[in-house]
Amino acid sequence: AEVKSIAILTPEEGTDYGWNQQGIDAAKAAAKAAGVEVVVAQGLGYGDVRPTLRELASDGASLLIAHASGYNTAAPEIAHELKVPVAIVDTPAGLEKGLVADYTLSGHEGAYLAGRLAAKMSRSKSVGIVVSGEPPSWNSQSAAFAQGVKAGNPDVKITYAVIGPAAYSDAAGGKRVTESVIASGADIIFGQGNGSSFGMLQAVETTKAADGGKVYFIDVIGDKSPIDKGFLLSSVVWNIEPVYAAMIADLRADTFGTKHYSIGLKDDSVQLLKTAAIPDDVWAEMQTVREDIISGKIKVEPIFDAAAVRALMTSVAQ
Amino acid sequence: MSGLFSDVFLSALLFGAITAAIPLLLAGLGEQMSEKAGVLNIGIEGMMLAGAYLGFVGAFYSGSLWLGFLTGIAGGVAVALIMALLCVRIGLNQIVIGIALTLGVEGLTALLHHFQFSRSYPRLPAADATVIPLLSNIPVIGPAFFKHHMIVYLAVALVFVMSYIYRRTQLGLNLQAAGDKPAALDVAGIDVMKTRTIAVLTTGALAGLGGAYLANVGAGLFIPFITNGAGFLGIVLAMLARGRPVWVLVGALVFGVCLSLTTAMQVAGINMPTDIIQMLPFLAVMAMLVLFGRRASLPAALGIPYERGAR
Amino acid sequence: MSGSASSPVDKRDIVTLESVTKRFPGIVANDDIDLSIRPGEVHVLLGENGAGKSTLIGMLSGLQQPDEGRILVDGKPTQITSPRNALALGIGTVFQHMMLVPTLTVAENLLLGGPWWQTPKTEELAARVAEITSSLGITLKLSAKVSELSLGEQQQVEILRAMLRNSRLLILDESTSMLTPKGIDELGALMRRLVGQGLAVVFITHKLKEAVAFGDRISVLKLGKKVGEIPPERLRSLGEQEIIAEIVELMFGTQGADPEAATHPDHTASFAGAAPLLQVKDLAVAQTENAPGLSSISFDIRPGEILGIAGIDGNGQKQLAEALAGQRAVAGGSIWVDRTAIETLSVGARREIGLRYLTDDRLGEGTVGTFPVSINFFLKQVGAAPFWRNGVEQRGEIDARAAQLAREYDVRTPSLKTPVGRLSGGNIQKVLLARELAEGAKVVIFNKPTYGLDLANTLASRQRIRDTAARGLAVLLISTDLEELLSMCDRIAVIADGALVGTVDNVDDARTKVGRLMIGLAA
Amino acid sequence: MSIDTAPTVSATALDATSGAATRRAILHRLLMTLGPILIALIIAGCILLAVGVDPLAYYGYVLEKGLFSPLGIQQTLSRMAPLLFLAAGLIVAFRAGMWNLGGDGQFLLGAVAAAASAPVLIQFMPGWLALFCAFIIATIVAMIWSLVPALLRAYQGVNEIVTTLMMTFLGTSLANVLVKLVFRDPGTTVPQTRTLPVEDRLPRLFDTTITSGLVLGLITIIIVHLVMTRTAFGLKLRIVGANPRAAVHAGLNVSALTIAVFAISAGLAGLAGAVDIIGVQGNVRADWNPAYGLAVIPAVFLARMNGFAAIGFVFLLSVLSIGGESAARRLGVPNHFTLVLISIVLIVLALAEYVDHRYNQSRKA
Ligand SMILES: Nc1ncnc2c1ncn2[C@@H]1O[C@H](COP(=O)(O)OP(=O)(O)OP(=O)(O)O)[C@@H](O)[C@H]1O
Ligand SMILES: Nc1ncnc2c1ncn2[C@@H]1O[C@H](COP(=O)(O)OP(=O)(O)OP(=O)(O)O)[C@@H](O)[C@H]1O
Ligand SMILES: [Mg+2]
Ligand SMILES: [Mg+2]
Repeated sequence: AEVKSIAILTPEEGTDYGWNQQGIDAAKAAAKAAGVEVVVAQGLGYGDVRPTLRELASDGASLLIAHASGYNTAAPEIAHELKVPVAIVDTPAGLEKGLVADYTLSGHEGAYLAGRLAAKMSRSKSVGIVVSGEPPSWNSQSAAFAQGVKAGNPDVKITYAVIGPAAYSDAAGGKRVTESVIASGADIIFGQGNGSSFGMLQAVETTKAADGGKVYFIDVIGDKSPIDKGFLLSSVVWNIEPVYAAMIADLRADTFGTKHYSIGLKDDSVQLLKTAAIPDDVWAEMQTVREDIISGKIKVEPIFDAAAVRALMTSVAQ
Repeated sequence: MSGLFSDVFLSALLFGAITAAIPLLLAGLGEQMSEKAGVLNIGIEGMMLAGAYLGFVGAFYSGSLWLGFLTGIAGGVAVALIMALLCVRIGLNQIVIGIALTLGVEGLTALLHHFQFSRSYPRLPAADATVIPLLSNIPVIGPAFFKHHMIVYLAVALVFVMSYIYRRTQLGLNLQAAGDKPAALDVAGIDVMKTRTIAVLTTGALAGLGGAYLANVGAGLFIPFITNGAGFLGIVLAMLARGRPVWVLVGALVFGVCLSLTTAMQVAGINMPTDIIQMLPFLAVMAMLVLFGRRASLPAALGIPYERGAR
Repeated sequence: MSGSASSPVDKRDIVTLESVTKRFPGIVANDDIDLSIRPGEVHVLLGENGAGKSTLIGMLSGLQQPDEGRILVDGKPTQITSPRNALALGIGTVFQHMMLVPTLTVAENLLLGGPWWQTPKTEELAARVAEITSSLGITLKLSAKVSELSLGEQQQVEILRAMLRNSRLLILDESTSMLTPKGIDELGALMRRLVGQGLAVVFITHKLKEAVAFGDRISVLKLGKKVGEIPPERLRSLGEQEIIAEIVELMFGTQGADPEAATHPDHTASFAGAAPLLQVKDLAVAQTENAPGLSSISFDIRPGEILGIAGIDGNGQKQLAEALAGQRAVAGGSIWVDRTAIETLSVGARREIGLRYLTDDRLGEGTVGTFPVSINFFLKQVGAAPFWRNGVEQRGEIDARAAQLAREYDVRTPSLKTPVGRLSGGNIQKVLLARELAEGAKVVIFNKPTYGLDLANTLASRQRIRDTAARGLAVLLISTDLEELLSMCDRIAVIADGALVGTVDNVDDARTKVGRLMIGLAA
Repeated sequence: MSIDTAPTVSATALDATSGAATRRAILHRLLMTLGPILIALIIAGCILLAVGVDPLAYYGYVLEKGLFSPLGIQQTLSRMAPLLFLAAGLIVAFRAGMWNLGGDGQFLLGAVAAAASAPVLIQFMPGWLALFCAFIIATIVAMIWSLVPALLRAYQGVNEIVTTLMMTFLGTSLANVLVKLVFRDPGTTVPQTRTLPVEDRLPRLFDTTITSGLVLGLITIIIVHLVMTRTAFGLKLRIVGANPRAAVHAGLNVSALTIAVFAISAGLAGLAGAVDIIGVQGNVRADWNPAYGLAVIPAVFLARMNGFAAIGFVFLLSVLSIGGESAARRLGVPNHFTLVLISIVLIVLALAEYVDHRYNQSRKA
């Protein structure tokens, strides 16, 4: 089919150095590469996006990318209603030829790698995971990170903390909880959270580790180096452009909705961010681990369920 | 459980509880003053948010936390000024205006943040602490309670200042009269509008300061919707406290401690769904309401605009 | 009609009103009024309910601004823009409706108005209060919460407050309405002393005898207009009865002797032998934070009988009425209406049985001030046919019946849709009377039924109460006005400290006996 | 506490409806609503200019995408359905003088109850019956949730502003817990309830995308309006609201009425949630909270608790939120601007009402 324009819908503004920004940037890049137009509808919140979906469809979009798990009930419905292809996340079972494609993204491989990195780099042999909520995509990264840490060094203690009620924009809560986790001994924080992740970052920047040294932060999805003050150890960066590019290609080839799209280490759509804080030898070691994952020598199974993640944390903590 | 927790960690938890309690304390004290004078200040969430935004802007550009607190106060007062004008002077419905102001400030600060900071996400350095000699050396307690920014001690002192005002000054009498029987205050020769305006502006100042503390010290940065309902909690605390500033402090601390407790339970590895653990602070407040809330003696004229000579 | 033709400005005036007009939605409350207020004079304002007396003093005390005309203070045109301004000009007012903060103590109420930064000067106040109260002959507990005081005591606090302000002009709006006869005499003497010291006093009352006894000059308002003035010279030259006749002429256009001096007719005879309609035995009510309790109250009322309850305000009258009506929990004892025990029934159920209670708190609980007059007539019948059918309001029925009641009870209101709270006190009272007496009543409790009513309305209301009894109902009449009780009741019981201290048959020497009981002596 | 600003207006609003004058009154109302909205748009337009956006283009899109395009108007009307139920619930509470500020919690729990029950019930019974039962269940759940504030207010005199606010915080968390732990759809990784298939949801109106929840909402709010203004029960509630002491004096059972008010108000909020789920959403996702309550409260006040006027204001809110989102996207303004716009409209409308009231008073005098 002909593809004239694609549209992407995100719950928050595309300026978060994270999920929304990565999605929008990728859509723009993919569209540019394919020579199609792109419409960005951002900051839509987590409410009902049907009005926006319908409007974008009626404006002639050839593909609607519903870039939030909260949209994956609405988008397929609109696809049926208006016969317009949509792409949704976290719904592997939702494929429908020509109408619905799924891209379940999980950075668990990258997070595992980040865990190995943290185990290696932690001076105090104690790391923390701070999250502002427990959506599946974060859960899989939290779990994989913990597994990576334990695989790297079983003696490293892991502290897992969820911030608090209504925490997505709770920057103060992010900071408070991160400070507590640092006080419990952690000197590397693996943080996942929208607005609140900036609070985590601030905590890392302003709190000293037990040994008086720096605490490092490992981020996810986006690349916060432009705003880093020297505390960013790494990030599990997602590049979604190949996914969107493949979707456009599939649309053109009339194979849309017949396959799953994913990201992973092998095509660098999931990448561990290299910063100056990572010594070269450690980095080299990480590259070997990366190869092992790609080759299947190391298997990282994603765990999406919050209860399973907590169970894992308790068991690895012992 | 204590075996799990080091002194440092316990201190950090308590420290965090205080940090979380201070904005609630300031908002609660502010709301209490409005309510005493008969104004139900639902706009306090907006005042806090304005304080958070302007407070951060002030601190960020000047590099001085104190200046940030001042601009935060100014932000809260600016919103309070609109509230005073519309609800006290003209007598518009306090709930409509309160909610409208909150929505407006939410939108406006998010908008300003978008144009100003959404690429750079500036963050402030750590707030410098005023260490209280001797006391700060007590294990666990010392670092938790006596190593805060000066403004924290001032906020706690404010509790006693407020108590003094309410109990021992003419202003205290005026405020109470303005809330319980404004007409009586009026015929005693005191301007009800002025008294209520002062109360609302004070609320704005305190809420603004609370917001600035939340942004500058609590988070060290500003992001949209950062207050997250803290203002509404302030309203709850003020009503729970029934006109007594000390109870606002108690309520704020209980809330802060509950928040830290949720962190503690998670760190202790208690495998309970986080969502359930996180209901704890609200359950605590609800329990306080059930136990102590009876006949909460709210001012008789609360929410009713005053109009001289009206029948 | 009066001296309004010549300009009333006089060098001796403290305050002069020139052609003052004040309008409210739907009504001209004051219409082109001239008035002069002089030092050394008690200027009495008389007029029916709603004549515009309170409105007039509202303008003097800064609560309201005239729409037309001007006010001169010391001969200079002055705008009295606020109560604070009025106080500064030396105008002190005791308002008709309570103007105290119930949650503050007496002392705090008296201190209200000082500079905001100061600590309240309680000792200073105590000294000054002691000075004034001793000359006034009243005692007040400064540390008591105002909400714990009776209405009468509250009125005393307000008078005291006006005195503390060192006013040159003291305005008393119906300040005697809650006082005992002795209190009234004392207040009268006080007014005389004050004008003796050169103050001016404006005194509003509905009791002509008080007007004649204490006034130097009397102005009469009617429907917002000033219809006459009796200057001091003329007042001095006439006897009491002549003056009263003249006032009645001015107010009502009819001539008559002292209209209040009616004696009670005995209509119990026609119901002789009938069983009591209301029986109260050993009724007790627990004391609460701000109300006295009741102990072992017993009495009977037969059909056609009016039993009066006399006593100084705040001795448990209200508690008694509320306990009977079901609004207050009973701690012990029993109540029968027509041989049905009712002490466990709800307010509504007691009403069903035929018990009616006319409250003394018209605005606080008697009416819903913001609701139309028409609805207020039926507040206690919500849901009843024919005004509601199957729960649906029958507007036609309601309006028709409301119009009828308004006519019958002479309720003066711009319209039946006017919020009842906007009516003058007297007219609100008429709404209540109409409501309680309408239909199905067996026993009626009247709590201060004529408080605040003008003469014509007082007389009409009393007649209605007598008629009520004559229809064979039992009437309990609670009043602080001894004259009223003497002119209406068959028997009078005296209440003191929550107990009935004696019951007197209303025959020749009843006045002395009741008086003795009230001041704690044996009858 | 008895805040009696509410009944003040209700009593006068009651008066305003009489025969021939009604048409002129409605025209006047309309003018007094559109005028202020225009002023508000001008003020908000200045903000737009300040951030470099053409206000005319912005408003053009708001009108086109929220009102005048077939698609826009359908979206707007659909959005109204839950808001109407919420408004109806608030009318009952506010007229009875009770500040039920817990609408959002009640809404969410009603939504969860409906989302949990409808997909299950539909397997055992005819579709219409299943939906009906789901509505009932949602209503009852929300009613139960309001029991704590209701009992505390009725028997302990605890102010309901505090309790309902608290219960809303708690209710939001509880809804999450229920979605994640109890009613979670095992078939998805994302925590959400089972989805009610589109064809089993409330039917759409004719050939449009408008949910028939709109019709239910309109009927409900009109019934509520009539009950509150024309029946004995409504009058009793209004008496309690305007003067609780008078209610006691008149022999009304204030405690029972208080509980009834909370039950009805919360029940309607729960229904709002159910209508949104069963009509449009199909399921409840974890952390979902549209927080409609906060915007509906001022709308109900501006409508002076009059059901018909509330319909108008809810319509206005819907136009602004649907059209505002579209306009913001097209012109590159963050969507947050819609909040600013709604806020200004609310404030100017409140001011206009005051000016109007003043004008009427001085004219009558
Ligand atoms: N603020 C007001 N708003 C509307 N109407 C008012 C207001 N104040 C007074 N009125 C009306 O003005 C008229 C005069 O009332 P006012 O209170 O002066 O009477 P009054 O002579 O003091 O009566 P009473 O003896 O019953 O106290 C009444 O009809 C009253 O309803
Ligand atoms: N600077 C202030 N700070 C706090 N409260 C004040 C201040 N000024 C006045 N108030 C309060 O404002 C209200 C109105 O005061 P008031 O009418 O006495 O004002 P004013 O005319 O300025 O009086 P003053 O003669 O004391 O200057 C009172 O409650 C008073 O306590
Ligand atoms: Mg009067
Ligand atoms: Mg009177």
